Amino acid sequence: MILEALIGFTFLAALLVLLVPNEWAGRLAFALSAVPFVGSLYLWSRFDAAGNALTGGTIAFESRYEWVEVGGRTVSWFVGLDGISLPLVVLTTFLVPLAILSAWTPVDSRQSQFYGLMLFMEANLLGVFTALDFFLWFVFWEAVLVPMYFLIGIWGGPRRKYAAIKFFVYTNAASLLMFIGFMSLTFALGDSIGSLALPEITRALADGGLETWFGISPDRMAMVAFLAMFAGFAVKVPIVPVHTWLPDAHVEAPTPVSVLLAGVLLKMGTYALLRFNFTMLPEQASALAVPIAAIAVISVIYGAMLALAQKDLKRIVAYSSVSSMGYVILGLVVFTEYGVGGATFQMVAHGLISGLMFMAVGVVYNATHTRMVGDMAGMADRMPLTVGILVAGAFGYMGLPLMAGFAGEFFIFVGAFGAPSLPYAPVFTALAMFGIVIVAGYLLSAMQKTLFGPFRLETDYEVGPAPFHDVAPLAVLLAAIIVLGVAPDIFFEMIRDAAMPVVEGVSVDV
Amino acid sequence: MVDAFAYVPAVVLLPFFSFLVALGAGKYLPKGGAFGGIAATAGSFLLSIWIATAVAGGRAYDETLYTWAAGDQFELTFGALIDPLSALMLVIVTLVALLVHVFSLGYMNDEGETGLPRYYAGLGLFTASMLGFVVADNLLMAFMFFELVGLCSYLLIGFHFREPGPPSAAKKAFLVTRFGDYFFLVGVVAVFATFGTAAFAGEGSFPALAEAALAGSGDVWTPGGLGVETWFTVVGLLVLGGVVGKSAQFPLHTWLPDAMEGPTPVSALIHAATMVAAGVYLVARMYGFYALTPTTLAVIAFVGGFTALFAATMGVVKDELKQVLAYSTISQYGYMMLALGAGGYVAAVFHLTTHAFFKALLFLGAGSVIIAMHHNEDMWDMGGLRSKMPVTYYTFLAGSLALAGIFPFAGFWSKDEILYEALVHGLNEPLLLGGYVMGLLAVPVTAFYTFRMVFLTFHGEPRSATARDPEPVRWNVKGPLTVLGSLAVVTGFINMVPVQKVLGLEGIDYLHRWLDNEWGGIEGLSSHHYADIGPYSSGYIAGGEVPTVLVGAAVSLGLALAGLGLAWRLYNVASPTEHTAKLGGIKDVLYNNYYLDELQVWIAYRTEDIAGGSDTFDQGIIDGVVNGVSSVSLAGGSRVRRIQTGLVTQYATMLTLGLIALLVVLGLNGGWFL
Amino acid sequence: MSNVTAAWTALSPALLLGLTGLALLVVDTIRPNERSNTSMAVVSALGALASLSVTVWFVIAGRGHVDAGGAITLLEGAVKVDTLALFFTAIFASVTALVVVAAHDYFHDHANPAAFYSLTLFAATGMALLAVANSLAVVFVALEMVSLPSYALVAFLKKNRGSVEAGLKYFLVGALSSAVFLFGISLVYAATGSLVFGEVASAVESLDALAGVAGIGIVMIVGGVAFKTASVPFHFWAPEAYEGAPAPVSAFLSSASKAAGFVVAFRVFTEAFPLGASVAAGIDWALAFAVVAAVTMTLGNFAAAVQEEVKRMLAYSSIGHAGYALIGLAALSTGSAGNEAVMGAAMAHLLVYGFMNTGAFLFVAMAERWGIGRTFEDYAGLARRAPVACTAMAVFMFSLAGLPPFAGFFSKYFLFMGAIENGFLWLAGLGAVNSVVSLYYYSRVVRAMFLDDPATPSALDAIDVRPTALYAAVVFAAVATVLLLPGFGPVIEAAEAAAAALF
Amino acid sequence: MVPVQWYLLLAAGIFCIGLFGVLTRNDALYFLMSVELMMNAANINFVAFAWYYSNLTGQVFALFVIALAAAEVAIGIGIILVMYRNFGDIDVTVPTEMRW
Repeated sequence: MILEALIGFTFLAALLVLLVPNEWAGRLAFALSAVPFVGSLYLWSRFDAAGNALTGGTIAFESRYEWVEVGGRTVSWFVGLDGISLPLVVLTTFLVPLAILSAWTPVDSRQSQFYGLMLFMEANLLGVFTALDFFLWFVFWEAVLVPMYFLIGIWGGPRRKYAAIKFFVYTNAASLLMFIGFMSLTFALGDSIGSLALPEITRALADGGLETWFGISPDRMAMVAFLAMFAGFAVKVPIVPVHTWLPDAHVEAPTPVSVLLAGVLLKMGTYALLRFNFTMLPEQASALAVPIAAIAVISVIYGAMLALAQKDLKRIVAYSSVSSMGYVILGLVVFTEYGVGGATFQMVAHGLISGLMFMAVGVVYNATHTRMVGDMAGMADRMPLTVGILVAGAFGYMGLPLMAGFAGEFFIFVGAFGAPSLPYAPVFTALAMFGIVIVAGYLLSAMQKTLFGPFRLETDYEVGPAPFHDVAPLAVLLAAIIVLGVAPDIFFEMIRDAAMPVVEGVSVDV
Repeated sequence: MVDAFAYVPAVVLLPFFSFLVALGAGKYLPKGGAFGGIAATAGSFLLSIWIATAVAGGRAYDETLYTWAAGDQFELTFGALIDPLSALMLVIVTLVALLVHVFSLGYMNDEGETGLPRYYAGLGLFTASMLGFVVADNLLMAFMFFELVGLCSYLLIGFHFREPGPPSAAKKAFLVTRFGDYFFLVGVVAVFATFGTAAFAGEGSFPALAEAALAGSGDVWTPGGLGVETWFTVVGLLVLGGVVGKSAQFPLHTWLPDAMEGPTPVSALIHAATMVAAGVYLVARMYGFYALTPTTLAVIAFVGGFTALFAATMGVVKDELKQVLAYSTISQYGYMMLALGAGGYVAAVFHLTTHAFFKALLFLGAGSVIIAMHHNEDMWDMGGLRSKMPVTYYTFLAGSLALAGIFPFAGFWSKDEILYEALVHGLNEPLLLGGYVMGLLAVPVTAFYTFRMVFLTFHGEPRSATARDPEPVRWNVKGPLTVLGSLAVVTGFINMVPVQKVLGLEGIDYLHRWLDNEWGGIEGLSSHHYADIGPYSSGYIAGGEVPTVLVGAAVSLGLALAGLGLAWRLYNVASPTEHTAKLGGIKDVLYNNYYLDELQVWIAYRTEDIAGGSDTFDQGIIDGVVNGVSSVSLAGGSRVRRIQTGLVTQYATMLTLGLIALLVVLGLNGGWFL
Repeated sequence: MSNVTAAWTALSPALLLGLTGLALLVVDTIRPNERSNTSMAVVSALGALASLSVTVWFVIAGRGHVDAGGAITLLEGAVKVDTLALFFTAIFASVTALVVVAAHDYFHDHANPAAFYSLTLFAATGMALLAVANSLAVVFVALEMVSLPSYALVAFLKKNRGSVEAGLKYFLVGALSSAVFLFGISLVYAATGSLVFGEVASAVESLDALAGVAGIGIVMIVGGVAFKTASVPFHFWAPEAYEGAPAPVSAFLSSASKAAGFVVAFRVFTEAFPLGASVAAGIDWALAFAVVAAVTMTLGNFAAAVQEEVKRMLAYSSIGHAGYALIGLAALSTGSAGNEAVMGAAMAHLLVYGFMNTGAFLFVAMAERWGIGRTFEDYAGLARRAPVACTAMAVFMFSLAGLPPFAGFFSKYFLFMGAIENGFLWLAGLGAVNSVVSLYYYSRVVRAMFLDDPATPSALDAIDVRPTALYAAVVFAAVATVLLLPGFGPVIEAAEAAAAALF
Repeated sequence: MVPVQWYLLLAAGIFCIGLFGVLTRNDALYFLMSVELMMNAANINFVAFAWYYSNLTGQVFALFVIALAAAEVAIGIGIILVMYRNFGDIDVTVPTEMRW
């Protein structure tokens, strides 16, 4: 029930915020969004899952009600948490209040709609990370698009409409591809499943429930479905070459939306990859290990090179997200404890760090109304605190030890380097690791140009220290990043617990 | 009695707290939090002494203190490893850090710098990171603090961020070292993948496992069926990448001269005791691993020897005080690398120690001069400061003599031992011998540029108004100088191997015995163990050991004096001139540091070009395809809608045709017309 | 005797609609003044609702359900009341209710709206009859009974050139189509000697030389169905008719009339020409429907993507949705377990479509009532002035595009799911491509209303009235569209039961 | 005794004539008449095969069709009337305001 309460409350909060007058919306939304965070902390404290939810582990806060029966398959409201989803739930509920706080300054019109949509999106994100029935999950998965479309389209930058429609159509097309792939898979399972509950499907697949279906042999079916789903999720992640919607969306989106987009929405893709491709079809995944690892490495290096070429701070961070997601893919495909666990950890870590970066860039933008590297210099002179945190965040992005980013990346590297299941693992890993040099390159030079040196600003605005409610979320995020970096086990322990079954291939108990 | 080792974490944490204090409350504290830093480093210093005595008391310490990530594959942990080496290093680092803090009172506070809290916070974090690195008991922890050291150098080099220079220098320092650290990180990961652990000491430590694997007992993971030996060499070289970066060895040394943009005390800290020392210390720390792979050792030795000579030549033509010192640092660390490569573990640590003191001394002395000269560093504007600032002069002179390796100053002993080791081991190791030769050639050059610096700065006639009337410096400058000056004189006596060998006085090679666990230490981390597993055998010239010692010493001393003499002739005159014209074409090459910076800049630009190209590709091709799909489908749509002509008769026609088409399709499919 | 009356009561939904139609004529003769508009609307709405409630009650009571004694047949088996019929009657009734309520505001200044209400109700009666038809004769009669009032309704605004042109084109294409349809029936009769589905079916089992004749006839019947459902190649009337007709009429035709076409199709092709027998006789009508479905959805969506006028875009989109629903017939395969699923999904889609599409057209009706223009640009910034209505419209658009949390999501994805289950991956894939395109043009409307700024500050001053009834209808449709997502269970189950009864 | 296939051919022929008329004539009234022709072609089938199968269904249905055709014509004439009022012509190719 508690999960229903969490999601339901968030929906109601969204509704309520939609109805209040603009001037209250910001504060009210912040207050309301604190509740889910507290709730998720409570979940954390009561968390009692063991193993992976899909492979017969004990699911925390499980609750299930039949919803629709279609074609001999029951679709049910089926939610629950395991060590992989809980950290992401906490991440979501943690980022949203901060994002809302960071919206107080930039969002100056139609506030109640803005904050309402933010909360509506949060509710759906929670749904995505808690749902354990395919259709329920898919409902939330698609429902996230709607608020995002408005958030980018209404409050975005000059090319917001183009960015919004591009994001909207592109990701929806991907979802449809994934849907067809997954559905064919479930039907090829024939009578071995009676519902669309993910654990059941996973088990059926593990038990070799695939039958020849309209002349498609089981192996072929599994491979086709894997590819379709991989392609579908790849767009969401996004990984090269289906990443081009991301920079546009990021650049046009208002700061708080970018925060959630980079912080949580991208994680939907990697989360789905982990849940579907790598947990349900491990054989296909390891059969395709080399091409996938190649894609991952390309994403890392190519994304970093693109970031190096950018002049817009937000674009830089956007492309570096592509780069970081490449690490996650690499971690997933190697099927080792540190690889998969590190990838999941990296989702959280990158969520926090990229959130911090976008937020900090946003604070600078609020003051200068430009994000172009050439337009400003020596910002450190005028807004020392903000710049200080921005620098710290940048070093976190570069994988500075004792910050969350390093933990995630190191776990992935150390898990990937000696991975038995991936041929040429050391080569791939070493290549991917070179990303840490390029990221240092573009972040440092961007900082040097914009933050340091004598103060200069092309746009004529008075730049002073940022207001408290702008800096506070930055500080909180930074603190969280450092805590996670010093003590990664607070999440990594449960993640490992849930990741091990994936590594061992789907276990067939229960 | 309470266990000294219980306070090992405190050694690291005290400066860290001073960092927090200075960062949080610095602007409310007197002197911008300086006293906090001084107190913290003093505390760490005392604790280090205590710990050292405990080690001298025959004990050692190797504990895992904190589990960072408890995986089943590997456990990633933090721990403290206290053996003679780390104990010694602790003392050095804390002492230098303490003196630098004190000196900063004079250099920063009295000069009315702004942003002092940031400065002292940086110093504190810097010290803490370095200490954490020193006590690290495994490679991962070492890497982490290694990186934090890099961060601190970035922050401190870029301290004057409002000027254009420092930020770019800071960026360069971090980037170049990051490039080295990339290989280091790959090495760390490789070590984990290979051995499943990264511990330095003990039975389960990776050097021990490597030794076992080479001995044929116990198997380790190697990629793609690579031979164990080859793979270990690769791993060793990978880790070496970080060393080359941080210890500013060729070709990653370019960041160090630029790092002079930082405040002088910071330079002292970076060069003497922390960042640059870290690289060499790392090799010494895991020497048990390097000793197993001759190829790596040879590479280390050659790179070291080459760097020693190469950097020294560049130091010859520099005009700024700190620039000369910068290149001397590179050169001196080259010597240490040479020593390590030559199997002279003790010699390297010895030189690390002496160099820490005299290089700190020289930098602080330079700082004092810079105060006096109102932050003008050009030696051609100085001269005749000897009479104006005697304390600075004599301490600086002591440091210079040590640096030049003049008997009996500290530098002489350590450098002599390095060359000796390189010689005796190099006689049947061509690569090593090459390193030795270059090291030897570097001796006179070192002496020359050192004393060129001394004479230009302190001798002759004042060449500028400020030189005529320099600003006086206070106790907080003179104090540290005095301490270090005396150390620069005496440190050499802790390890008078030549004397021992010649006069046969047993037991005065205290450092040897110290590092040989004679008083206490950890099994497997002792110099003789390294000698045992090391690949080298000693050969002697002039028949026998003693002559070799004497010849070697005589040669190096003679060369040093020659260099000094040349400097004396050229520059110890009332109004010296540059004389660089004599160098002819080489001059420009040296002035421009062999154009290596240009090379790196060129590489950076090419990288940016590639990035730009890929951006065009991304926007044009990849995104073009995406947008192309949408425009194509829209075009298709506007074709389709044209069917709807609005003429109802045509509708009827198309309707009929459609129906007929349908009939034909089904008819053929169903075979009605047969 | 009582048995017979009981059987006759099963027709009461249809009868109620018809009686209401007659009652309206009476009311009109009693109060022939312009104020009669309200009373007309009220009466017709009440009649429609009454019929709806009776239908729903029957469904719940399991009248005609397989478990409850099976279908009820009358008139020598020419009429048959079962779950399928009731299910579709529910669609017709609810759409009719929505339309007549909305019409009250739309025709507020029309000289004599009485005719509109009675014609609508008679058309609805025809549809209800169509739903229970169990003989080709009844089918044709009922079909004409739907078509003839529709022609008149489309051309209802006699002084409006658009309306008249639309009516003319609709009529001409309709007349031609019904002639084709009729000839098809005659050929089937020629081949089988009967018009009652059951007997036709048994005759189809044993076609020999006449297979070709029957085949041509069946294809012509497909054509007639295609006309009613506005599918290629009989769709040409649709864009003009929907665009030119008064918006409530467009809503009525594009939702109810289309559904009527589908109910005929479902029944005729499953009961009169069972797939197995037809294919055995070399008449693979499923193939025909597959072709038609593919072409229809593609043409509809791609043409809709490039329209300038919202109403015409909706017209094309409704063609596209006809293509989706046709999957319910196209993706059938002999004896496959998935047949119920896919056809049921198609029915459920038609129900949901009934609400969301009607709502969308009624929103257009509201826009026409306000007198703001018809193009996307004219809708710019509309949300500022009419947030509620625009939110409802956004709901319709996203639901039509198949996005959650709206009912269109489930119906569409279950439809694709059914296609996949029967192995028609290519149809599902094509549907996916099309729904991506549709997402583009549907979101254009949302973009215009919410994202764009009005062309001129005064552009929206036309919005001076708040047509209550229209609002009520639109909002109700929106609420239904949202609530049908959590409440989708009963719908899909009823639909699958209805479909199951056919196989 | 005429074999029934001939009726089939006759009906098909008449149907095609009607279709031809529909496709070639722009005059609304011709259009209507052609449609009537097509419907009557169907009627021929019904009557003929009612006789062939010797059941009355076809004949009865033919009567229904005739009635419905009349109704259709009535509606059609009405629409053509308003068309004439609005467009001043009964050429079906005149109203082309709505297209694409």
